[in-house]
Amino acid sequence: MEHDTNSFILLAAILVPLVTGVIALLGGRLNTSALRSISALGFGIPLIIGIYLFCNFDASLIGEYNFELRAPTGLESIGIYLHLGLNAISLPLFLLAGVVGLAAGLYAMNSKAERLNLYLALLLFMLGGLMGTFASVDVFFFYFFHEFALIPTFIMIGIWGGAGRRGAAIEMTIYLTVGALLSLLGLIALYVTSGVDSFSLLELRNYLSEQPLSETVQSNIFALLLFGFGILVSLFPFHSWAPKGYAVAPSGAAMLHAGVLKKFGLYGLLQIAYPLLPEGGEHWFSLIVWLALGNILFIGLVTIAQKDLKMMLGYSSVMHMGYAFLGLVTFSVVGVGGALLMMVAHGLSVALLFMLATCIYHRSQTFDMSAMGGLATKAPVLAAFFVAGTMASIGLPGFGNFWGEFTIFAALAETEHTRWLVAPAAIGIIISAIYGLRAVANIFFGQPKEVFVAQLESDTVVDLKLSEKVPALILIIALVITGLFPRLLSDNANSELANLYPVEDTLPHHEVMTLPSTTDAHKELTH
Amino acid sequence: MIDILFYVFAATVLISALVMVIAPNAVNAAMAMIVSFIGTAALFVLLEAYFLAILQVLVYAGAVMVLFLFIIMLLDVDKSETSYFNDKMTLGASIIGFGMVVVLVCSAFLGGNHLPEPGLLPVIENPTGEGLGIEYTTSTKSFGYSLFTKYMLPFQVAGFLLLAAMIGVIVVSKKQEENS
Amino acid sequence: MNELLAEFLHGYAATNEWTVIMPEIMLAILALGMLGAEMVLPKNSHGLIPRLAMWGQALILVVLLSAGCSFGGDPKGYFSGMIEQTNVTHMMRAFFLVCSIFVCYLGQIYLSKQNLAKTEFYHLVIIIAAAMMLLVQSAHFVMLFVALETVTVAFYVLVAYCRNNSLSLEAGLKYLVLGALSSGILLFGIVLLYGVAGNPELAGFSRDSLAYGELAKFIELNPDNLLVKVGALLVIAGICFKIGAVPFQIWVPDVYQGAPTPVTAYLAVASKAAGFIVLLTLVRGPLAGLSEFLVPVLSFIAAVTILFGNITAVTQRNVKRLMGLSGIAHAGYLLVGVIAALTIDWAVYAVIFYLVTYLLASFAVFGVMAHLADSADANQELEHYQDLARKRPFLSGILTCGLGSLAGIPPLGGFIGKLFLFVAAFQAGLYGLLAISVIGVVISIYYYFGWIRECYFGTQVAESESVESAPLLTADRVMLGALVLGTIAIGLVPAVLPIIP
Amino acid sequence: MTIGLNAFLLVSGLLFAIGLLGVILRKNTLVIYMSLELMLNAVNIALVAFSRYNGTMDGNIFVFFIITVAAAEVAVGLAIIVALFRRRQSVMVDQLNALSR
Amino acid sequence: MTATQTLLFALLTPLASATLIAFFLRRRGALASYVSVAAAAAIFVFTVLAIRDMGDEGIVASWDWLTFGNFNVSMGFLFDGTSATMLTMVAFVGFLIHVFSLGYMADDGARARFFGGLSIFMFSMIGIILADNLIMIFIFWELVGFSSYMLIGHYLNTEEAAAASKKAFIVNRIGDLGFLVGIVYAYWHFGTTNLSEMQGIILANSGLISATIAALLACGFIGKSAQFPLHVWLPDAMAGPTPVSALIHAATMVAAGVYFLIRIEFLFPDSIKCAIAILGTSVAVYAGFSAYGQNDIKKILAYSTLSQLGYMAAAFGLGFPGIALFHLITHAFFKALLFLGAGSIIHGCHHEQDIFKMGGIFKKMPITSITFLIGVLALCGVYGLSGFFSKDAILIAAGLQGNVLFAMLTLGAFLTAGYMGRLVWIVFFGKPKSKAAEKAHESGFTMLLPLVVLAALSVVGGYMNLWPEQLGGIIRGSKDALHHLDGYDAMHHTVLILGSAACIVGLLGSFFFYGVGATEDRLEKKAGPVYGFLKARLWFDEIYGYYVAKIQQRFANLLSVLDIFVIKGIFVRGTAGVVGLLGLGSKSLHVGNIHGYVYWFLIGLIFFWGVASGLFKAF
Repeated sequence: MEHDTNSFILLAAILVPLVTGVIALLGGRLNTSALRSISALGFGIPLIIGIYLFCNFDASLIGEYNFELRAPTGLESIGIYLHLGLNAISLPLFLLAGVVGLAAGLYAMNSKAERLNLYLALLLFMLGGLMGTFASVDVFFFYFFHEFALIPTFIMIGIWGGAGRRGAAIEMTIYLTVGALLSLLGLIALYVTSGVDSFSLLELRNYLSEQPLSETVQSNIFALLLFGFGILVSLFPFHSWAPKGYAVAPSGAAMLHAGVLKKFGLYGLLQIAYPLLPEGGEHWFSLIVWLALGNILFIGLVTIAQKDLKMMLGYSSVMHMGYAFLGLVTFSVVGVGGALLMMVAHGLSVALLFMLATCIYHRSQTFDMSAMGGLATKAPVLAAFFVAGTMASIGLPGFGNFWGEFTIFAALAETEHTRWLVAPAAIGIIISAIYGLRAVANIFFGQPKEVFVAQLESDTVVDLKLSEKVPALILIIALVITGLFPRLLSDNANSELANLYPVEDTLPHHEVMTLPSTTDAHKELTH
Repeated sequence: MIDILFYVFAATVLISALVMVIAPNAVNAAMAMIVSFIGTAALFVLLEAYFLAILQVLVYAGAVMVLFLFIIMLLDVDKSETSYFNDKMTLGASIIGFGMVVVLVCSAFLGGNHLPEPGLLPVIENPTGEGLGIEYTTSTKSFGYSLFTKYMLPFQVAGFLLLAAMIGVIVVSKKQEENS
Repeated sequence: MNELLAEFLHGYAATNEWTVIMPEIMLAILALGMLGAEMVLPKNSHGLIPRLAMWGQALILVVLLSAGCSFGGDPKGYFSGMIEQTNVTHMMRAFFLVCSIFVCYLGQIYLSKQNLAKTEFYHLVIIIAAAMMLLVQSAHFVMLFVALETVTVAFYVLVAYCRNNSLSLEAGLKYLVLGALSSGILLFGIVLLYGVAGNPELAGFSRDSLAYGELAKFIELNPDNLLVKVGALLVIAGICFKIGAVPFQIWVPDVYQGAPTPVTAYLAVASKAAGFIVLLTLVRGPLAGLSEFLVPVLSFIAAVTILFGNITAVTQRNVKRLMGLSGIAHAGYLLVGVIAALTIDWAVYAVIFYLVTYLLASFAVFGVMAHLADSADANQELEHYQDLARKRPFLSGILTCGLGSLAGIPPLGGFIGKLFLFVAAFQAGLYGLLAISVIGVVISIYYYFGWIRECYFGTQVAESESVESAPLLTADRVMLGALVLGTIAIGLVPAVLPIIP
Repeated sequence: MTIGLNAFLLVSGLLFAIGLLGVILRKNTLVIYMSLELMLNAVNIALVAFSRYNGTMDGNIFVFFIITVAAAEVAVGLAIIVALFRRRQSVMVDQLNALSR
Repeated sequence: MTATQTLLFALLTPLASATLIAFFLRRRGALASYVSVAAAAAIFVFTVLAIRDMGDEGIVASWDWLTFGNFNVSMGFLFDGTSATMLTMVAFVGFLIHVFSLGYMADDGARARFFGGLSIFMFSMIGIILADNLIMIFIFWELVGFSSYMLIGHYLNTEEAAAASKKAFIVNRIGDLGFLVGIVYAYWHFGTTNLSEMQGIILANSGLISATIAALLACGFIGKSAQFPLHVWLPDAMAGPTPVSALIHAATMVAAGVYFLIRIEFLFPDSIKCAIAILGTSVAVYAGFSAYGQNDIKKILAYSTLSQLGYMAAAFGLGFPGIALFHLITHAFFKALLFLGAGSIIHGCHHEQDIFKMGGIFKKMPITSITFLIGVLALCGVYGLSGFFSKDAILIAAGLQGNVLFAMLTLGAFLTAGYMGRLVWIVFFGKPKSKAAEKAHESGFTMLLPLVVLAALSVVGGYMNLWPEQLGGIIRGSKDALHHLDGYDAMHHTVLILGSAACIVGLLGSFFFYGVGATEDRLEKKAGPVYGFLKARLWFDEIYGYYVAKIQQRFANLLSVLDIFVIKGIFVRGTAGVVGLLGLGSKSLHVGNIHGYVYWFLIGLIFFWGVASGLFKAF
C-alpha cells in the first residue's frame, strides 16, 4: 500500500482536532484569546483539509478508496488495521462533519460557557472522532471513532446541559450504547461469519461479492446492524432518547450530534449493511418500511404537538430520518443517493436550527413557543436565518433537503412494490410545513404574548451578533450550495453507488414523435 | 476382626462428629471433636498409615484442639448456645441441606457401582519406585525422602505459609503500640 | 533403603532447578529482608521500607522480564512436575508483580492514615505475590493446594489487617470461614480426582494421579465416570470462590467493603486473576476431556454471574461494594473468555489481555479511592464524590478514565479487552453468552457513568462533606498517571501490550 | 481386611456432610470453625484410603501438607476470632453482620 | 448574446437583485427599491430581446442538474409562443407594479425586504414560465409559494398577516403534494418529465395518457389557482400589501396554475378536462356570490379574481387552452389595474379598506377613479373592452358545449357585474363616510402612471391583431378552432346579447339595490339570513379551522401522549425500572450473616454435585 502525502493530510484532519483538544484541555490557564485561536485551528483545519481533498478527489477510482492509509495498531491478529480513506460516499459526510464542526466550534468559542477550555476540548475530541468515523475504511475503526465521539456528548450534556440534564444524559448514553453494541456485534458477526480475516470494508466487500452468505445468516446479521444503527438514527420505536437529549444538550453538542454523529447509523446501513447483506435487507424490507412511516407520520404529528422549541426540533430531526430510511429500503441507486443527499442537507439544516434555537433562547429566556411572538421586529436577521433554516428543513427548493426528499420520492415511485409509499411519505412535507411555519409564526410574527412583552422590550433583545452570524452563515451557504449544485455531490456518488447497488434500467423507452413544425405553439425540437 | 474394628472406629468418628456438631456447649463440642480425631487416627492405623496417625493425634488432637479449648475458655463463650434449636428456619434448612448432601454422598459411594473396588495391594517395606510414584509403604524414611525430593517445592512453600500465618497472628493479635 | 529408590528419587531431585523460580525466591528474600530491615533500621527511617518493597519488586520485575524475553515459549516442567512454565505463566508472573507493586503503593497511602503495623503488610503482600506466581505455574495438585492456601491464609490476615476496625475484622472472619469452606470443597474434589485416576481397576489409571498431565490422560480415556465429574466440578467450585462466580460470589461485597482498600484492590485483581489462570490451566489441561460436559455448566455460571453482578450493582451506593459487584460482572465476562478458550486457542490471551486492562483500570479507581478515603474507609458512599471534578480535578480525571475503561468505552483499554473477548466468543459460537454480556455492559454503563456523573454534574453541594486528604505528591501523580496513560495507550495502540500472538 | 475402598469413602463423605451441617447449623464461630476442621479431616480420611488402595504414597504426603495448612489456618482463624471478640464481645454469627447490603 | 443567454439574464437578474438587497441593502430601503425596479425593467428589456431572437423555432436549452441511476433532473428553457406571451405579460405588469410600489411603499419601514421579496417572486415566476420540464416547474412553483408567503407576511407584527401567510403556504403545500406525486409517477411513466418529449411520446401513442397522473398534476393547479377546495387562502392573502395582491394574487402567480395547465394540456384526457371545467364554473359562481358578503374592497376583488380564475379553468376544461390564456392575459391587465386602483384608494384613504367607510372618492381622486372604472367595465366584459373578448369567447365555448355550464357562466358574468357595481356605487359616489375618506387625496405620479398604462391595456388588450405576431399563437389557434365549430355565429349573437345584458343588469341592479354611496349594506338589513349565508362562504374556513384546531391538534396531542407514556414511559423507563427492582432484590440477598452466605455455598455444592451426577438433565 503506497501512501501519498494526501493520506497523511487525511490523517491530519483527524489528529489536528484531537491534539488541539488536548492542548485546550491541559491549558486550563491559557488566556481566552490564546485558547480561542488554538481551538479555531482545531475547528478550521479539518474543513480546509476536507475541501482540499474534495478538490483532489479522483472519482475514477470506483470501488476503491482515495487517500488510503493503512497502519497496524496491534489488532492485526483479528484483522483490524487503522485503515483510512475516502470514497464518493464518505466524502460528503466528511465535508459535512468539517462544516458543522467549524460552525459549532465558532459558535461555542464565543459562548459564555464556564470552563470554556473543557467545553472546547470536548467539542474538538468529538470533531476528531467524527472526521475519523467517516474517514475509516476499517469497519472496526468506523465504530471506534463513533464511540469516541459519543462520550463527549454525554459529558457535555451533563455539565452544560439544560434542566433535567442528569437523567437525560444517562438515558441517552445508555440508549445509544445499546445501539452501538448491537452494531458492534453485527460487525463482529460480519467478520466472523464471512471468514475473510479482516475488518476492512474493501476486503469484506470483495470477498462477500464473490461468495455471499446464506440468506438466514444475512438476515440475522442485518437485524443486528439494522436495530443497532436504527437506535443510533432514532428509528421509530427507538427514538425516545433523541428529543429530550437534544432538548437539554448544549448547542455545540446538539449541533454536532444531531447534525453529524447521528448520520453514523445511516452511513453504516448505506455503506456496510445493505451492500454486503442485500438479502438481509430484502428480508426486513416491510418492517423497515412501516417503521420509517412511523417516523414520518407518527413522529411528525407528535412534532406538531410540541410547545417547546427544542423538543420540536428534536422530534423533527427524528421525523426526517424516516425519509432516509425510505430511501434506503428502495435498495436502488436513486433512493440511496437521495438518502445520501438527505443526510448531508439535514445535517446542515438541523445544526443551523439548533444553533438558532439557542440564539433565540438567549433573547427570549424561554423555549416555550406559545410564550413568544413578534421577535422578528427586534431581531430581523435572526428571523430571516431561522426562516431559512425552517424552509430548508421542510424541503424548499434551493436548499439541499429538497433534492434529498425529492430524489427519495422519485426512488419510491420507481418500482411497483414501493410506489404506494410515495403518497403517505409525501404527506410528511405537509406536516413538516405545518409545524415549521407554526413555530416561525409563533416566535417571530404577530403580536408578542403578554408574558413576553416585557422581555421583548428589555435591551437584551438585540439582533444576531457577528459571532452568531458567521457560523449561521457558514451553514446556510453550505445548504444553498448543496441546493443549487447537487451535482457536486451526486456525480461522484452516483458512479460509486452504481458499483454498490444494483442498477437495472427501469426507465420506459417510448418512441418519440417529433412534432409537426406548424405554427402551433408547441412546436419544439426534441433533444 | 479388623472389619469390626473398622465399623467401631467409623462409628466413633461419625457419632462423635455428630455430637460435636449438635452439642450446645462449646467445650463439649471440642471434647467430641478430639474423640473424632482420635477415631480418625485409628482409621489411619487400619489403613497402615502409622506416621499420619501419629501426626493426626499430635497435631490435631494435641495442638489444634488444645488451642481451641484454650480460646473457648479464654473467651468464656461456653455458655450453652441453644438458640439454633428455637431457630426453626435454620434448623430445617440445615437438615434439608444435610440430607441432600448425604443422599449425594451415598449415591456416589454406596455399593461401589461408580468406583470399582481395587484389591488391597501388599505393603512394601523397601519401595523401589519403579514406575511413577512410590509404592505404598510404611517406611517413614521414604516419606522423608520424597518430601525432600519430589515435594521439595511445596515443602518450602509450606514453610513460608507457616511464616505468613505466624506473622499474621502477630499482626492481628499483638497489642497495638501508640506510635506514629 | 535401597539404591533403586534412591536413584529414582534422584531422578526427581535432578529436575529441581531453583533458577527457574528465581523471581519467587528473590521475592521471599525481599520479604524476609524487610522483616530484618524493620529490626535493624531506626524507627524514624521506617519510611524507607515501603520504598524498599516497591523498588525491590521493580528490580525483580526487570529480572523477570529479561528472563521472559529469553524464554523459549514451549511449556516445560520443573521440580518433578510440580510446576510448568509457559508463556502464559511468564506473563502472569509479571502481572502479579505489577499488582503487588501497586498494592504496596496503595498500602503506603492507606497505612499513612492508620495506626497499624506497617512492615508486615508489605511482607504479606510480597509473599502472596510469590505464592500466586507459583500458583499459576503449578502443574500438580499438591503444589496447587499449598500455593493456594498460602495465598488464602495470607489474605485472611490482610483482610483483617485493620485490627482496630471491627468491620475489617468481620470481613476477615467472613473471608476466613467461607474461604476455608471453599478450600474444603476444593480439596474433596482434588481427592476424588486423585483417587479415581489412581484406581488400578480403571483403564489408563496412573501412579502419579495428582499430576495434571497424568490426570489429563486418564480423563481423556474415561470422561463420563461419575466421580471424575463430581471431582472436577468440586474443584471448579473451589476456584469459583476465588474468582467470585455465582453461586460462590456472595462473600464479595462484604469482604471488599470491610477489607482495607489496598487489600480490596489486591483481592479484586490479583486473586481473581490467579483464580482465572488456574481455571484456564485446569479446563484446558487435566479437565480438557470433560469440556463438552463443562461448557454448559460454565456457560450457565457465566450468564448468571454477569447478570447478578451488574444488576446488583445498579442500586449500590457504597463504592467499595460497587467495585466488588462490578468485579463479579467482570468475572462473568472473563468466564465467557474461558469458555471460548476451550475451543479457541488464542482466547487464553484474550483473557489475559482483559485481565491486564482490568488491572490498570481497577488500580486507577482504587488509587483514587485510597486517596479520598479517611480513616474509616469502609464507608465511602457515592455522595462523597459529588463535585470531585471541582475539588480534585486530577483525581476525578483519573477516576473517569478508570471507570470508563471498566465500562469498556473507547478509546480506553477496557474496550479493546472486551473486543477481544467478544470476537473470541463469537468465533466459539457463544451467541447466547454474547447477548447476556451485551446486556450486562449496558447495565454497567448506568452505574459507572452514574459514578462519573456524581463527580462532574455536581449540583453545587455545600463544601461540608468535601474530602480533605493529603495533597497529591509528584509520586502519586506519576503512579496514577502511569495507570491512566497505560490504559489510554492500550486503547489507542493495543500493540503496546504484546500479548495476543 | 475385607473392608473396601468405598466404605472408607462413605465414612469420609458422611464426615464431610456432618462438617457442613455444623457450619450451617451452629451460630458459634468457634464451633463453625471446628466443623471446618472436621471437613478437612474427612478429606484426609478419603486421601489415605485412596492412597492405600491405589498403592501410591502421594496421598499420604498430601495429607501431611493438609495437616500443616490446617494448623496454620486454625492459628490465623483463632487470632481473628479473638480480635473480633475483643471488639464486639461476641462470637455469634448473628451478631457479626455489620457488613451487609 | 445568444437568445438563451438573454433568457438566462431575464431569469437571473431578479435573483441577483434579491441577493444584492438581502446582503447589502437591508437598511437602505430607497436604494433597494430602485435596484428592484431596475431589475424589473431589465427583465422586460431582456424579454423583448428574447422574443425578437426567438425565431419561430422558439428557444430551447437544457442543463443536467442531478443524476442518480435512472433518475435524471435537468434544468432548461422551453421558450415558445405560449411562454413568450406569458413572460411578456408578467414582465410588463410586474414592471408596472414595481413602479407603483415605489410610491405605495414609500413610507414603509421594511421596504428593502418588500422589494427583495418582489425580486425573488419575479425570479421564481419567470422560472415557472420558462421551465421545460415538470420538475423545474415544481421547483419554481415552490419558490413562488415561498415568495408569496414572505410578501403576504410583510406586515410581520399583525396577527392576520402571520396567519394568512402560514395558511397560504400550507394550503399550497397540500396542492403541491398531489403535484409532486404526479411528477414522480409521470417520470417513471413517460421516462422523462420534459414537456416537449412527453408531448412527442403522447403524439406517438395517445394510449399513454394517464388520468391518474393528469388528476394528480391538476392538484397543483387547484392549490396555486385557489380552486375548490383549496381556495381559502386567497382572500386571506389580501393581508399583504396591495401591490403584492395585484402582482401575485391577481395577475401572475394565481394565474400560473392556469398557465401550467395550458403547458401540459396534452397530458389531459377529456374526463379530467371536463372535471376541471365543472370545477372552474362552480368556483366562478361560488366566488361571485361570496363577493356580495364582503365589505373589504380588496377581499371583493379577491373573490372576483377567484371567479375569473374559474372562467379560465372552465375555458381550459372546455378544450380551449388558448382562450384560457387569452382570458388570463386580459384578466391580468384589468385585475392588476383594479388592485392597483384599490391600492391607490387605500393609500389615499390612509389604509382604510372598508368600502362603507369610503364614498365620494371620485371627486377626491379622479384619475384613480376613472382608471378604476375602466377596469370595472373591462372586468364586466363591456363590449369592446379587453375583458369582453376573452369572456365572450369562453361563454361561446361553453354555450357550444352544454347548457348547464353556459347558464352558470352567464350567471357568473351577471354576478360579477353586480358586485363590482356595488363596489363602484358605494365607493366612488355619494359623500365620504369617514374621516379617512374625507382626507383622501390623489396619489403621486409613480402610482398613477401604472394605472393609466394598465387602463389603456385593459381597453385595447383584447384586440389580438394589435399584438406582436410572435405572441399569442396558441390563442389564435384556439380562436380559430372555436370559429370553425358549427353554430358559432348563432351562439356568438346569443352570448353577445346575454353577456351585455348580464353586465348592464348587474350594474344597474346594484345601483338601484344598494343606491349611491350607501352607508350600510342594504342586503344585510333587508335579508339578513341571505347576507349571512353569502358572508359565510359555505363555511369553508370554519370547517378547516375546526379540523385544524379540534381534530388534527387533538390527534397530535394524543399521539405525543402515547409517545411519552407508552414508548418512553413503559418500554424505556419500564425496563430500567425492572432492572432497578431486581437490583434491590439481589442487593437484599447480602444479609451480612455468615449463615446467609453458607447457604449459597451449600446450594452451590448441591447444584454442582447434582449436575455432575446428572440430576439436571436440562444441561
